[in-house]
Amino acid sequence: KKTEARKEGEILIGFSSRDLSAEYTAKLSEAVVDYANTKPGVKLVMVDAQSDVQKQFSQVENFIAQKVDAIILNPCELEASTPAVDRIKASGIPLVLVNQVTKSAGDSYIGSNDFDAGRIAMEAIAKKLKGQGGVLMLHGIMGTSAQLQREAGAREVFAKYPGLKLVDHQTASWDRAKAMALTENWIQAHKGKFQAIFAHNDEMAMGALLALERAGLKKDVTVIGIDAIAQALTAVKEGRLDATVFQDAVGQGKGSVDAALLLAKKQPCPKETMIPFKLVTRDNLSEFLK
Amino acid sequence: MPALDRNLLHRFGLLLVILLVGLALSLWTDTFLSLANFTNVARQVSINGILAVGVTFVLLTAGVDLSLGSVVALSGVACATFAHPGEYSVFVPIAVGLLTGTACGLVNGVLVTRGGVAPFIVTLGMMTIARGLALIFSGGRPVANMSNELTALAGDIWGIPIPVLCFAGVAFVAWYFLRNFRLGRHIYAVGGNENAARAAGVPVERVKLLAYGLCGLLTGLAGVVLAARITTGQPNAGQAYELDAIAAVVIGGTSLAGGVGTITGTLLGVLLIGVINNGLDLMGVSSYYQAVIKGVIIVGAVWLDRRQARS
Amino acid sequence: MPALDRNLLHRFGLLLVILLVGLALSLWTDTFLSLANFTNVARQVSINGILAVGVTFVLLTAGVDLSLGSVVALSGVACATFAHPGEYSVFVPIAVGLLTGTACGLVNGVLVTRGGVAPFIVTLGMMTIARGLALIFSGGRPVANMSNELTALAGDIWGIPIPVLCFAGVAFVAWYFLRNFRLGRHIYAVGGNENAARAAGVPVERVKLLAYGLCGLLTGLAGVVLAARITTGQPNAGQAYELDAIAAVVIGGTSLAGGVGTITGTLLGVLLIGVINNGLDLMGVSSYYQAVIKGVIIVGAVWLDRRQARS
Amino acid sequence: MLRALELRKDFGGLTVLQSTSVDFRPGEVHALMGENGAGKSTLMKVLAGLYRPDGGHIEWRGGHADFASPHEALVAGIAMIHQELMPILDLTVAENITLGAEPCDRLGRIDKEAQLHRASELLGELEADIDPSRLMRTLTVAQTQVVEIAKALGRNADVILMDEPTAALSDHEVAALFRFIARLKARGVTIVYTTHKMDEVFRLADRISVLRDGNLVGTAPASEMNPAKLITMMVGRELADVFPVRQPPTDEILLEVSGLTREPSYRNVSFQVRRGEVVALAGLMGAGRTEVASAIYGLQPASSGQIRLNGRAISIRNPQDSLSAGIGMVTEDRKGLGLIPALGVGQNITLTALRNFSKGQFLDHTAEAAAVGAQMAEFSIKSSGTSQPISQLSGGNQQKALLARCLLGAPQLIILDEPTRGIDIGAKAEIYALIQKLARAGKAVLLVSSELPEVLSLAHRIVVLRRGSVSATLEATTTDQETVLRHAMPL
Ligand SMILES: Nc1ncnc2c1ncn2[C@@H]1O[C@H](COP(=O)(O)OP(=O)(O)OP(=O)(O)O)[C@@H](O)[C@H]1O
Ligand SMILES: Nc1ncnc2c1ncn2[C@@H]1O[C@H](COP(=O)(O)OP(=O)(O)OP(=O)(O)O)[C@@H](O)[C@H]1O
Ligand SMILES: [Mg+2]
Ligand SMILES: [Mg+2]
Repeated sequence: KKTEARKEGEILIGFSSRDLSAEYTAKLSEAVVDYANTKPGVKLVMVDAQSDVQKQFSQVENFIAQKVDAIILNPCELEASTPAVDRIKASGIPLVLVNQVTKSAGDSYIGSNDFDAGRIAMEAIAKKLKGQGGVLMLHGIMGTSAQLQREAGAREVFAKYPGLKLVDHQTASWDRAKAMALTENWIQAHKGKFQAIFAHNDEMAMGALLALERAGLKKDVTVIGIDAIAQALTAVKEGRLDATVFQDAVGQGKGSVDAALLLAKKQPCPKETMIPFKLVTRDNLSEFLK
Repeated sequence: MPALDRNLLHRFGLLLVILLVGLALSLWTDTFLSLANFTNVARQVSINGILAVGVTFVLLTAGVDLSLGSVVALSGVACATFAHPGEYSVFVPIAVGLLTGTACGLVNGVLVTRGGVAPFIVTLGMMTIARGLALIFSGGRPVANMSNELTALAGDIWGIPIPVLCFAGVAFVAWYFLRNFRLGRHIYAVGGNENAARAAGVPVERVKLLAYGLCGLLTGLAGVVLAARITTGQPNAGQAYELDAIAAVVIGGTSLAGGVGTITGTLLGVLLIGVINNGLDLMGVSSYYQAVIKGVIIVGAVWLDRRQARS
Repeated sequence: MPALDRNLLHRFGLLLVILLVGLALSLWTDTFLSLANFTNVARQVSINGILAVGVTFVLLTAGVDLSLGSVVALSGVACATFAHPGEYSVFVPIAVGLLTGTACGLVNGVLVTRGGVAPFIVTLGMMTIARGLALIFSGGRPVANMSNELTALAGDIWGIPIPVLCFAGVAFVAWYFLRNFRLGRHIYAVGGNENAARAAGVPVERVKLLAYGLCGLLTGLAGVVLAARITTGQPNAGQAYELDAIAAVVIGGTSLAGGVGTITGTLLGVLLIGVINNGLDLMGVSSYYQAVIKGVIIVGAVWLDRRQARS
Repeated sequence: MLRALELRKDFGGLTVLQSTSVDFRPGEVHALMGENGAGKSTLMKVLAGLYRPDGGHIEWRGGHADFASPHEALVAGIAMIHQELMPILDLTVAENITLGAEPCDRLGRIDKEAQLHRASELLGELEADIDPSRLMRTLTVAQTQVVEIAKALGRNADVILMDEPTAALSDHEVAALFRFIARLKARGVTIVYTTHKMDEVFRLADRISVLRDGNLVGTAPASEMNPAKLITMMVGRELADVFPVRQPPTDEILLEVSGLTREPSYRNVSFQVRRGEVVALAGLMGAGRTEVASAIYGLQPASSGQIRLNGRAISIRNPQDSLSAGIGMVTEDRKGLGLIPALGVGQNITLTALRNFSKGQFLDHTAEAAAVGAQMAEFSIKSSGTSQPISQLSGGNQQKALLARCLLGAPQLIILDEPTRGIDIGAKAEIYALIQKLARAGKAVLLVSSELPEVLSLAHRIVVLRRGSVSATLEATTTDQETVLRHAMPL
């Protein structure tokens, strides 16, 4: 018996997640799956592209071969994922892009702009330092869209505040342990010359935080990350982490499933739903803790 | 030669596993058994296939190449840099990509043969060096805006994807070369017993250099094909591709100790990995479980294969 | 035994490179040459060091273990799951972490010895399986909320970081074991010539199982130490740790073909990698160039080392 | 036409060849003699381009020759049969034989017909019955050696260096090789020949050069030499009778093998060995002697049949079983089943009996060093120290080290498969004496040897195998070479 045979009238949605080992995307993907489960008559298949454009392309082709009713794509890259989007559009299957745009547009986009995230975080640092001081930046994996855009957003802020100095910047590949080691080395190299650390994600921010705390330097240094993962929120609550930037994973997840269903039923659906980033500090924390 | 023809039969266990997996997938899903999906699988395995054929040469000489993934990225970036529309003929970016790959392969080969450094270390070094160079040349940003002539390389001819044709062509030439050419047999001899080969007058150093060079050339080709497929030269592309490629080759019966292995085996290994990836996606298995199942099938397939080979 | 004692002198080229790199760093930066920074380097190399010592056993038997990174993650997750404050004594999570690692190692060992599957394939399978299990057990989320007793494992005693003490202890025991235990000698014999070892009455299968088991135990330890250090069980931790660990061992003169190598060599390899990473960070070299420079130094160090060993 | 002029070769401070000058004439068979470790193989390897000399030079066809690789030497017309067998196990016999000189078309494609034809032609000339399309892996040691010989002979070289080519061969193949050598001589080919089999030297050689400790002792026409004189030159002293006297064995049966079978190699093999007795397994190459011996030692257990030791039936699945039952063995495949190449001589010697030098798991390095020292002296093993990797020892010294390993465990039954292969005449005498000493001490020895004189003079009884079955059991004192051969020959 074909257990996978589709029941009459059931809507099948294919969802390719960029990388389930990254906490933010994992949260987003979980929201997509959970929300789809609450919808009767909907079956959602999730696959993990593990940050590999080519792998994600293959997954998209597999969805097309399955003749799914709609595809939700969380693209790996801005440029490189474009052919996958084009292939879907050529097949006529409705496409929802979530959390990352590509050169070609889908039928609907749900998300936020990584450029803004970098800008918001850096603005918060600038405000905290009153426009004066040294900053260290922890990059994600070099060349990925999120890294490039978060860096660009931050750089815009540096341009605005001549008093802010980028003391050093280096990749820690989104990884907490690597960020920790890197921060330890920076503490040796630049002790006293930096007042803030901006990490491209919360994982790395947590690593930087642990290294600073272990060296007894946290009180002198502002640390801000992006994503508002659970541990970061707790750390903000405990007053250890200064701030993080909230990206509404659940909102994006739900929005993309809704959009996919509308498109699958050939109903009108907004071209773009922007879910803005929000800075999370101790003051507005209660909004974000469930 | 019996030593080679035996191979398909020899790899009967592997073929059996592939057929079993295929059968299971045909029963479980109604999408696996279709021409469109077979084209899909073929297209999806072609890059790993080209890499696997390339690294077969190196593994046969008892070497290893860990730099495949990074060199794919570097060649892709190099190719894309010369592929902006209206600048050069389409052959220039292709040649640049192939040459970049070949150059990396030859550097590996020279360090292994002249430098006497273990292939593991040489190619691990090349892995980080090529990645760094790809980032430097591209400024860390994807190199986009590629001409349509080049991206057409990822399209179809007579309904068959060009990457698949590339893979098939590469595999056939490699098979013929290893089987019928003196240099091909010398690759086996060097891997089987380097001292014996040297004592018999085989130019061991040249043979190894050739193997690394060929591997580099095919890695460059994979880089060009990937760039065409994703329409960008992506400096962080190809992460861990070497593992999939080497896994395919070893699954196909090539010994990491050198001297034993065939292209047909490599093809079966590539196919097994491709079918598993495709099938698990089609079945909608959750990704966490996909990882576990994939690992179990690969180890199980090789175990079965070796068990029947022994009996 | 001289065969072992010779080692430090033998590895003179490597020591030279480390000293040269250290000297250059002391001149270029005013931060490298300080007790605080040495503690730093020691702390940062300790996890890779523990893994490298573990995988030395496996490499000596002519095997390989690609599952290190994933097993680190799995052991870390397992440990963190039992480390919530006030639930169990601190020994429970530690034991769970060590047992998880050991179990993975033993499964590898059994598949290699009883199953007759190539170590590369077995441990590649374990690499994806352990990663999948780590994600399944943790639901894909970091396991946080660890007790202070456990995270204190990443702290200091008498000003020395506990991970460094663990590493030093492990290295000493491993060195002593390989040198003075019958089983240690057997590991060399099995790696040197498995058939001859069997003919000489060495229980080859048991020796290999032991090597994989010990490697697993140390991988579990690394998982526990890492979890304590980053105060979470991270299912996606440890990516590619196996490459750094194996690189350190091979840089230290252990042959991937088995039978040759020492713990002192491994320590030097670990140190070289640690010093390069630390130094490039201190010098503020851009990430792109770091990759290139790191690759060049590693290949260069091994080249120098082998050159002087030959002369 | 080929001359070595004051050649010197050092290995890390150790001078192995010191200013050795020899000249080799066209069409002569020039025997190179000397004890184990005298430097014969090293001299040949320098001539064949495998080692670069550290001093002196080679003169070839009137000019200076500086071979950077064996390839260059081969092109110049110098080929070598190596003492160390170097099969490429996963290629076919034909591919091994034609390696480096494959018949090719202009594109570089191998003409496989011609390749097979060339291989069978060469094997035919050596009168060896080996299918050239078989994988090397399936060959016995003896067959492998024939292939090595064919490989070198197939190069049509003007000088062929033969380093103990007959070590693993039985009389039939040796005779075929000698006929081949005679044909080569007639064509003016120079043969440089090394062996430890005295009779061969005087059957073959035109001139003889003797090396001792890397120095040339002298060169003389074979007609002016006799065995005693040659041995004196080699060893530096006179040698008493090579074969010691046999003592009668006891009546106590130590080993009893009955109905041992493993198709297709051997079937229904039964014999007994008493304490104090030396029993030889004789037969032609491929008769199954090695396989029977391996079954008793557990390397390749038999599929049926019984092995009784001291009257008790024992089950032997692997060497651990046989070792703990008191059976030790020195295998014929020195490289594959004997040496741990990277370990030192000392560690190789103590490997089997390591338990005796440890308390629990802890090694007692002092006791181990003492035992190593004693064994190295007892077997006069020549090395630059106990930690020199055994792979760097000369072939004969490697063999002695493996004997030392086997006897260090003090086994009751000692199985020796071709124990004197590659061992010089002096050391051979020591091993013969040792075998009798073991017998006198109440141990039992099962000897497999292809050298019939050795078998006849050492063994008390001879079990002759013919195609895997026992064809006769003979009393050594009342039989002769012809009788043994008659029983060994296929009907
Ligand atoms: N690669 C090497 N490194 C160090 N020492 C070596 C090496 N090869 C040979 N030797 C040493 O050189 C000496 C001569 O060795 P060689 O093999 O030439 O002896 P041989 O006369 O052929 O002896 P045999 O009759 O035992 O074959 C030996 O003492 C040996 O230990
Ligand atoms: N590894 C092997 N694989 C396949 N066949 C083998 C193998 N080893 C031996 N044989 C075959 O088994 C038979 C017996 O070989 P064995 O080595 O016991 O002969 P032997 O009498 O000891 O002769 P010798 O040692 O002189 O070659 C031969 O026909 C041989 O071809
Ligand atoms: Mg010799
Ligand atoms: Mg034999």
